[in-house]
Amino acid sequence: MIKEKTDQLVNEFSLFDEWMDKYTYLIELGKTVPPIDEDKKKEENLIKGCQSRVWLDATLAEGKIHFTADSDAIITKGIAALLIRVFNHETPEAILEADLSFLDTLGLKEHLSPTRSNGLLSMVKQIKFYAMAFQAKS
Amino acid sequence: MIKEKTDQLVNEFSLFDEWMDKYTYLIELGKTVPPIDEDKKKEENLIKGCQSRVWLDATLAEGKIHFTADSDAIITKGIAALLIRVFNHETPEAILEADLSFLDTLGLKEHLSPTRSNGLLSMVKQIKFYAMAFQAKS
Amino acid sequence: MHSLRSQFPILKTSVHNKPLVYLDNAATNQKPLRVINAISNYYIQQNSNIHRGVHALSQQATESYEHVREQVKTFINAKHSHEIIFTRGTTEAINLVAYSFCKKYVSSGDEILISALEHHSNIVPWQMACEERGATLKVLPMNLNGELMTEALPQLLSNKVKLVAIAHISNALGTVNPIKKMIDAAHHLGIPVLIDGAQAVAHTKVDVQALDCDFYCFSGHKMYGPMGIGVLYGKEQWLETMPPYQGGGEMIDEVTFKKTTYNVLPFKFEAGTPNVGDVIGLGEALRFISDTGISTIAETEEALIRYCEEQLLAEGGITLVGTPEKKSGVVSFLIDNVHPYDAGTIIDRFGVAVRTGHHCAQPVMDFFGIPGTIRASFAVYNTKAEIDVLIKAVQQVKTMFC
Amino acid sequence: MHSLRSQFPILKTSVHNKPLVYLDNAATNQKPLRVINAISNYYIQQNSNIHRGVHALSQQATESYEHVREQVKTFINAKHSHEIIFTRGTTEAINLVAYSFCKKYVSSGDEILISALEHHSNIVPWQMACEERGATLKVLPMNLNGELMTEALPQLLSNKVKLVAIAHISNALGTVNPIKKMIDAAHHLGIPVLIDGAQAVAHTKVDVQALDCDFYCFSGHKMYGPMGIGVLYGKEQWLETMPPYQGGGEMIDEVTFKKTTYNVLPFKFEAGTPNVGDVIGLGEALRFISDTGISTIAETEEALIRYCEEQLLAEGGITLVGTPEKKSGVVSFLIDNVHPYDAGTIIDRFGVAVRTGHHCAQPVMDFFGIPGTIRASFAVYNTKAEIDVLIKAVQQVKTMFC
Ligand SMILES: Cc1ncc(COP(=O)(O)O)c(C=O)c1O
Ligand SMILES: Cc1ncc(COP(=O)(O)O)c(C=O)c1O
Repeated sequence: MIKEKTDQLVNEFSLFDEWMDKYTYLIELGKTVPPIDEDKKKEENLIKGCQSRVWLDATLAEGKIHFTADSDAIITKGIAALLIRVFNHETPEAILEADLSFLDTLGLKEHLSPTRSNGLLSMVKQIKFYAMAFQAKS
Repeated sequence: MIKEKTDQLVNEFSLFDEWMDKYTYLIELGKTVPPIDEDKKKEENLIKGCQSRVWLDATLAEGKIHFTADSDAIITKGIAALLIRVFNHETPEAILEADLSFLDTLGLKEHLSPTRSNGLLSMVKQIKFYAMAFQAKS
Repeated sequence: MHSLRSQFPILKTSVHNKPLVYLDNAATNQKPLRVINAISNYYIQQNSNIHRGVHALSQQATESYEHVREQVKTFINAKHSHEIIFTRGTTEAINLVAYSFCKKYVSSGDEILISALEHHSNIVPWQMACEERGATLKVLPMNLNGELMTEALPQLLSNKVKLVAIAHISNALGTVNPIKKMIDAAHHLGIPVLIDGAQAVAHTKVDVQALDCDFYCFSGHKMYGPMGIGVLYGKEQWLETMPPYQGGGEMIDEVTFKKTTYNVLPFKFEAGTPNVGDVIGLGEALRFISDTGISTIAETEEALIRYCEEQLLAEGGITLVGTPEKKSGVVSFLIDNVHPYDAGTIIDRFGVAVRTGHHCAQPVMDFFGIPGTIRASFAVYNTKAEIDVLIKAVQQVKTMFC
Repeated sequence: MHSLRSQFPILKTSVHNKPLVYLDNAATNQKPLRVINAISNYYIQQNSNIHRGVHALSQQATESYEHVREQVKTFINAKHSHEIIFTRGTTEAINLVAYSFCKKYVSSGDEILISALEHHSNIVPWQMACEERGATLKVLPMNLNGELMTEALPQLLSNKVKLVAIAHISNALGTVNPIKKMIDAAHHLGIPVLIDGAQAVAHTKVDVQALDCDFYCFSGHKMYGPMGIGVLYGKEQWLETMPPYQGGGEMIDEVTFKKTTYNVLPFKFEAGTPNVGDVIGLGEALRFISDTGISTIAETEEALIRYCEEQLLAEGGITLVGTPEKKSGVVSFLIDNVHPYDAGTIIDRFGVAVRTGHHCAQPVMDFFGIPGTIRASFAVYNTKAEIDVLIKAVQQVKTMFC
């Protein structure tokens, strides 16, 4: 399931040869991210980036994790959206086992600046962390 | 009087074209310096150089200043001797008025290392300082 | 102009396949080849540890090093060369004073006065010193133009205040502060003043005797010189009476396990092997500035700032952050409704280096209620054509985000 | 060997019309061209302020800088790269610990233990910290060979001792101290140990995890790298709990006038614009050492020391100062009845750079009752032929003074 979604993402990204298209895509994606409840914008949900802030919240329902996110910067939000598209509505196990090589294939790391890709990695870490926490609880 | 002595010194030095001869001369000169009394080797008479210590003492007798000196390093002592040769048994006035251009003409500053020539200048300063002090007293 | 630019090899490089447009000069500016070569030549011809060596190399290196101290003295018109202390940079210079001056002169209940537009390097050392000594940090406020409200000085200055520490020019807003007026006001009550000159020395003539400031701090890397070197100027009377900061080689007179006596100025404050290579680089940078002429630099940059502001405002949808009457070096702005981080990401793709974020001046951002700004900052080698590229990039940002 | 020497441009220069014979490597050693070029190239291609910039140049410079931190971590086998703090040099690294560690862990009545053969940089900071905190400085004595009397450790180590600070290798005598044994002894009582590694890193393999030392300090300029940069290694547990040293840019998390929170390691201890250029130079120096091989370096230098001592002793009228069993890097000696300053003055005229004086270790000189020594110190590029020139110079000194 995750594999399918990442394959599709890799496909979509391969259509862009311009950096600008990739950013435009991320910006559009950023607008689609499931908005986070204001009261979830709390310290524990905050991932501090270099220059922007991301809040990432997760809830478990029927064995699957549902993510919401927000950021003050839209490209950052787009990156969050991209990850949510991949990991949303998946079981903790699936998320923990997920193959992350798509991040490399997407060429995101090269195309994003290092600070951006640090931010990306922090978000992935946080997603895995949620999955672990929910798995432990169940 | 001082002028004569410095002229002679300049003359003598011009005979050496080798740095080694100049140092040998200073070493020989070092051996001729009027030895200082042990009890004059006190803090007030100490000129701290970079790596060696010089004691320079002065007494006034019959209107003229008599210098004695010592150093733990022999070249330093030679430099002190050279200055004493010039300024010994002179009146405070003569010392204060003395033309110091012989120091440049001797080529000592170029031939001595900068630390050495700093030491030389400190000694000259000290000699002038004694002259001033004795002049003030009289 | 062309030949001036050609002295800076990095300006010929490309970024993202676009010619580099370097507008991040307030962070650090670029080095002319002569500065780079001066450092190389030092290592190729003279490299040696200094001050205590009798061998020729050591003596030459010592002379070169001490010669730069003379140059700095002349450059800022200090009275004595032993009032020039080499540090790693502005930050270290301020920390040195915050430690040593405060240790001697600040105690519980005293106050230190800074301003609302300071760089973190002129805030945090004082917070730390105040905490250590039980003193209180006071802040001179600014107005919405980003100008200090000097009219509040009389209330803030009292005999509790032991030191005033103020930026000459704000790195976040470009505000040129009326430091002479402030120094005079403080001196009227006998209070010494430290000036953070990091953003000033490369842009305007500084005369510490005319200013009569007690301390003046700056960094080599913001004035066409290398990183890793900076200057603390301090009046002899203060430096003489302040206790040493770091202990070690160079700064001692005599060491025994019982008692250590300290060296004379300036060495008392220069512990450890000095950074001779970068000091020599700094010396060459001073020569570059003199050769170029500080007034030429100032005029060139003023024209660039004016042009940049005009072009930005003509664009529309732009808010300038910091609109003081006297401004130098930087243009801080926001593209309405766009996060500076987003904007910076796109502008970068045009080969344009601007800085986005809080510029190490978070209280300034908090004051304006913004997460940061986009900051274009200028050096003498920048051109209007480069600003045109920036404007193109800004247009692209607006297309993409608005 | 020849091709190794040819990498060092300064070794081809002349002094007093004689080829330079550089035997002052313990003061600072010479830099291979690749190190000099690495610095130049940085300024020509990458120069930028780091860490907070979104533009490409800043990101490249940040990567280069942080890459060197990784290199240093590997070089000394630290556990984490955030245990590597860049400082100006050994002196600053020790001062940082003397301030921050002692502020947290040392109070009135406590003791700090150093040894009788320390460099001033590993004495004075502790004297200052002890004075500040009301603690006492204790000294582990040495014997007439210049070896530490580790048998006295059990008496000196007690629960009053809060830190032990010892040189890995003495710069004045060349003594290699049994630091592993001393670290174990101190740890047995739970006492942390700082090692002053200024004279070690360029001569012997250092593995901080194998040593299990708590802090390890060294300077770039004594290991084929540039001046102005050095390293403090500290175990995470200490660095985490120690308060910051200098305040300013880089080392903060959030600043408000009310409250400032500090950045994570290693940034907490790196206030102000880092010396990126020289860090990159240091990285290249580490590569030079790896490429040359630390064991090749050690063997080459050991052979030189042995040869130098043999030749000196064969000369007669020479006293070696420091005759420990394990020696590295330096030969300290006296020409009988000749002041070292006099000797140095003549030796210099042969183009030979040796250091004379107390070598910033006055207590060592006091212990031996001498005003100083003549010190020849070696690097991997030195040759026996160079030692022969030194010996000729020594013969001349004897002719002139004895
Ligand atoms: C043993 C030792 N410790 C400390 C230092 C101080 O190093 P630096 O001057 O590079 O700070 C030196 C070098 O002079 C040294 O040899
Ligand atoms: C106004 C101001 N003060 C202090 C600093 C700190 O200078 P440095 O980082 O060179 O120590 C800067 C530069 O970042 C600055 O702009």
